[in-house]
Amino acid sequence: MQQFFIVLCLVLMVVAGGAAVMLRSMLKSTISLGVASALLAAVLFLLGAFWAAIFELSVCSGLITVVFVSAVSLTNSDRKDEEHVKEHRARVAALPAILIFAGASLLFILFSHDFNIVISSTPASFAAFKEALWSLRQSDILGQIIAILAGTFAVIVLFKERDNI
Amino acid sequence: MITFATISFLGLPLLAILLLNVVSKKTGGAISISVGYVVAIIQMIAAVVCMALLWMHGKDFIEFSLFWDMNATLGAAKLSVDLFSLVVLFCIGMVSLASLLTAKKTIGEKTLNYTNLLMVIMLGMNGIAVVTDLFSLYVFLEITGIASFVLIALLNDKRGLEGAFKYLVMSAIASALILGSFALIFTQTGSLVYGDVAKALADWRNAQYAPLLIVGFVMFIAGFSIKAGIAPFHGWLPDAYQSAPASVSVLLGGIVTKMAGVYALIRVLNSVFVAMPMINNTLLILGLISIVFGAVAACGQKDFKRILAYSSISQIGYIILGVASGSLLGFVGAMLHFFNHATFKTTLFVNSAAVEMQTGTTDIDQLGGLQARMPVTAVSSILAFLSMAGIPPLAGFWSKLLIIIAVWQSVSAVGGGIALAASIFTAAYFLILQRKVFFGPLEDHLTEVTEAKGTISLAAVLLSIVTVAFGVLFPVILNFLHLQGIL
Amino acid sequence: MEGQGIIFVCIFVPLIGAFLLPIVGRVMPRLRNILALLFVITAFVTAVIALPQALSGTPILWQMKLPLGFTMGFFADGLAVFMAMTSSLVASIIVFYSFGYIEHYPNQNEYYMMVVLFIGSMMGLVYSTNLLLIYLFWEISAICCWRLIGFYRGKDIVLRADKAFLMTVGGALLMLIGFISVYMQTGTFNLLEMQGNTITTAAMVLILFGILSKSATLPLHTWLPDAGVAPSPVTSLLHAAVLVKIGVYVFARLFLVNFQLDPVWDTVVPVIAGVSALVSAGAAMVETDIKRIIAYSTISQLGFIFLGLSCGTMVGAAGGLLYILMHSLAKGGLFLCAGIVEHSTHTKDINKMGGLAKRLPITAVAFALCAFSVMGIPPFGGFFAKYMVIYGAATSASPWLAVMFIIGAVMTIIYLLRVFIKVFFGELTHPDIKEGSWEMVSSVAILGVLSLLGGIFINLPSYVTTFIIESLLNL
Amino acid sequence: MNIVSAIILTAALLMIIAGMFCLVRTYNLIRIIIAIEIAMKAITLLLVFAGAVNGNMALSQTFVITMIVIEVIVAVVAAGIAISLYHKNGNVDIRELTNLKG
Repeated sequence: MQQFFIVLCLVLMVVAGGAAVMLRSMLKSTISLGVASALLAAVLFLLGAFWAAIFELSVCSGLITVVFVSAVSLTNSDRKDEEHVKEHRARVAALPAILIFAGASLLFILFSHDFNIVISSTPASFAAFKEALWSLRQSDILGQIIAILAGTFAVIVLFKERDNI
Repeated sequence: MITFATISFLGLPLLAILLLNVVSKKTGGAISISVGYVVAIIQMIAAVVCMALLWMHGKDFIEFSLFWDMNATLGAAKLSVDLFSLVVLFCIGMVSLASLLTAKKTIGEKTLNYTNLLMVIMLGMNGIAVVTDLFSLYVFLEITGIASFVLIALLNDKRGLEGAFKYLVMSAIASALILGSFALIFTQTGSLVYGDVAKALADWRNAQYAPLLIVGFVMFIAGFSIKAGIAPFHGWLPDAYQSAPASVSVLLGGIVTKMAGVYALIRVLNSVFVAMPMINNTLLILGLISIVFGAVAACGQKDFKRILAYSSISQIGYIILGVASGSLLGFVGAMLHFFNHATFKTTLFVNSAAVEMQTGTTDIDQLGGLQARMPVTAVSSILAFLSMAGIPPLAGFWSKLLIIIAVWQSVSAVGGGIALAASIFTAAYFLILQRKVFFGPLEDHLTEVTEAKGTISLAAVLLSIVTVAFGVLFPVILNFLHLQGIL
Repeated sequence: MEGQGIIFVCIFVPLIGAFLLPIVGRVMPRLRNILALLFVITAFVTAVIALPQALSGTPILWQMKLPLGFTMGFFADGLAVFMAMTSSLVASIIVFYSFGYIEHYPNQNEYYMMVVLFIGSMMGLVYSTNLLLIYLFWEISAICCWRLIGFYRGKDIVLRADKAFLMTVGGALLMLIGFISVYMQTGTFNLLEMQGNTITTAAMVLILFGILSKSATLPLHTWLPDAGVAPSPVTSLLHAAVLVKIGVYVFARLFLVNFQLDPVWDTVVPVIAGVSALVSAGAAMVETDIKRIIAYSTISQLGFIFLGLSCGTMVGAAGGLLYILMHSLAKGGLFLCAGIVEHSTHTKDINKMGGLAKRLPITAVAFALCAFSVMGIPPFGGFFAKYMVIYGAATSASPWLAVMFIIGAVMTIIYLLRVFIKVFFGELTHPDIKEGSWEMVSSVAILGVLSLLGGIFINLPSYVTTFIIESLLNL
Repeated sequence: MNIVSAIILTAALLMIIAGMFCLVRTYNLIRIIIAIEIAMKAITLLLVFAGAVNGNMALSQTFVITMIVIEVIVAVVAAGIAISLYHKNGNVDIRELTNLKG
């Protein structure tokens, strides 16, 4: 039953991702991205990655969608995208080639001899997660701090002082 | 020693950021460049001191952890410094110093933002140099990347934003590929610490998930080729270099792309994918393509910085070639060339900054005969270019020679021959640039130009001295490496 | 071993002194000129001092061992000291001549620095015991050559300087590939350790490319006539004293002394030399630019040197070596005379000159003396050298080579006479000119007289060269 | 072969392809960022999948969390640059970005 839900969520996620690519309205495609992100969070939850799922749901499908929606409304680009897509047949023609290549490599992966992947994990306990995060991944935590600092300075440079020039 | 390393390489820039942003904005802006000097100089000194300590204790590397001790076994992301990372840390300090010296004259009112971001990018690069874990490597790669996008767009002008966006897109694709490959490797290994992965992959052909690993390797090479700007994946690099503010070009060209691409690649190849001929051979071919393509493309450019960008592609090819040869000699050659490239390419970007500041353009068709007006810039650019073209006794010759001997010995004579003969293209674009910018008759509208005085000239002179001294004293260095048992 | 200090003085006084000159020049131009001359003369004097020991059979040697077979070292045997003496002698006279020639132009600091550095690199090159050192000094000389040819800074001039640089550096890179291939075979860059090895044909061809590009032999000669845009002392330095001789010296050092060659090269190299001599002599006969004529004559005469060194007989080799000396003196004199003529008349076209002997008497006499030496008219020095070369070729395995060179010698006589008559005899075209400055005139006079004396007292130099060749080949 | 594993890998691959396809298809700067986000979703899935396969789910979750933080920052910076470009150019068309050529 759990497997069925995983598969269902994955299929829906791919559909939502495809919609984010194909929809002409930027707003709708942004929202599709958020939906895909939420469905991914469900998959993560079903696979046993609770904490990752919570982060994915709140940050990716929440925060990033907000960022995109505000970017779309700030740049007024909702309508303009439509014209561009049409003149773009040549690039679209690359799609079958990509798909064939991808399909071939996938078949290669899936049907090579004695290749067997079994999802074996049990959900990680909170204690194990805490141990992993705080005592094993110190450099990542430092990295997160620095990355947030970088993001702050980026916002200062790109938004706050833009009008001074 | 351990606390010393932690504090100087990771703590100090953080402290500088704190210091600059706690005081009032005005004071912060006023002292920021000086604080930057201090941080960069301390980093250089600390790198040298750490090298001395390593040799005194007779160790190859020293591991340390960050905030508190990590004794857990699987997946503990410790930090570590060895000779190569110390050389690289020294280069980071040196190029940051040069960038600061350039910025003092060119950055205008943006000093506080610039210094903040410089500290962040230094942290990112130092992180790349000291981590021992693939995922942490990715984290610091991204930090370096984010800081460099913002630095390119620092002046908020059209070109800067455009270059930053192009860089961002390519870099994000590269990061996705790199992280994807790490995920696939993680499937097999259960840990991403260098040592664990190396052990788990030692017999990877018979591993349970071998096909996934192959896909992972392909994604890995593609991702790092984009990050390093190796030939078929180089598209973003000239745009980013050309569009960045002068002092940021110094930083990008001198060290950032080499840290994010080349150093990380070398580190992973050396400590994780040990002895995998498949990867080495691919990189060898990519390296040769880069060498020839970058040099030929540089001959057709019209912009000072763009010529330098294409020449970076070519020189990065040599470093990759040295590593891909798979021998210790090649690795040492690559390490030395890394250092040399940091010096001479930084010199050249400092020179381009000087030319841009004094004449207002970097279009080589509008320049000419500047040697009469800007002797320091002209002479240092000649030295740097000759070093790059591998003309003895300058530094670049020796590292190139080691790389070529290594390739010749361990792979093929033809590869070494091609790599050496491609230097003629380096000489060709050197001549084009010299003829149009410095040599040749003085253009009429440039008669009022004066030398870029002060810190910019100082940076050029210091770096030229390093290039010449390294080249002339190379026999001593070689002897020293030999005594240490490295060669 | 005794006397290592001498070699170091000989190499490093000009090499390091060169970098002092621009600094001195900012304060006192006169002192700079004198210092430049002093540095070059130091090189000459030390070379002369080193000569007895070099000939005594225990050459001065200094070596430093490095890992990977990267030894560094200097070595003064007869061949090296002889080359150093020849170059520094002619170079001293050229530097002296420059005092008068160059004083009205900008960039003098760079000029003197590059000239002295150039000579220093020549000194370093001849004493090197190591392929890498040879390559190092080879490239330094290419850089100096590039700056010096582009001395006047015109767009076209700089372009030609670039051409010369690209050709010599390209050749040098091929040569370096050859060197590395030798290194792969022997495991060392040290010449003394690899003595007597047979090298592969590929390495031989690559190294030969480098040599031919440097000493401007067909088919890599095209940069040399173009280099005539440089100031006359520079062209003289390039053609007569230093640059082209570098290629010849390395040829002698590597293929005469150090490596065993396949016998087929004993024919191939002379044939290349012969073709080069004839084609460029032909070109010299139709040119009208005085400096280009003399430049083509250089290419042609280099053919003789190569023939002598490669024909495989002792007499020929000694003659080749002797001709290096005689040609340096005479060709240096010719270029400096051409410089005086150009300086006075402001043209290089021989059709627009005539009768200058009346206004430039000393120059005319010096030109005649040098030209006779190059033509090979007895009793000038060139005659004996050419005679030995052709005699050596005639007694070698392929005597028909001698015929080719006799034709070349006749052509030399024709085109040099043509120049001499057109420029110095006939109707006077420039009535209001006068002799160059005393430095310039005395320099050419010295070179002319030396060319004559070299022939009259031929015993001494021919004894020295024969002795050098004998001791080298019997090693 | 566990069918769920196969489907997860397929889904990840499809998402990457969707992202790449979106990159070459569009001229809109914002949509380019969306394309990158879609590809990053696939990478997240792969990381958790790896944790589920090798049983080291705790470690894989820490990876995902760090990665999400960085992803957000990259998205914000990218959106910031795109908005600044909009202010300079008046639109978000990538064909307007032609200042750098050579």
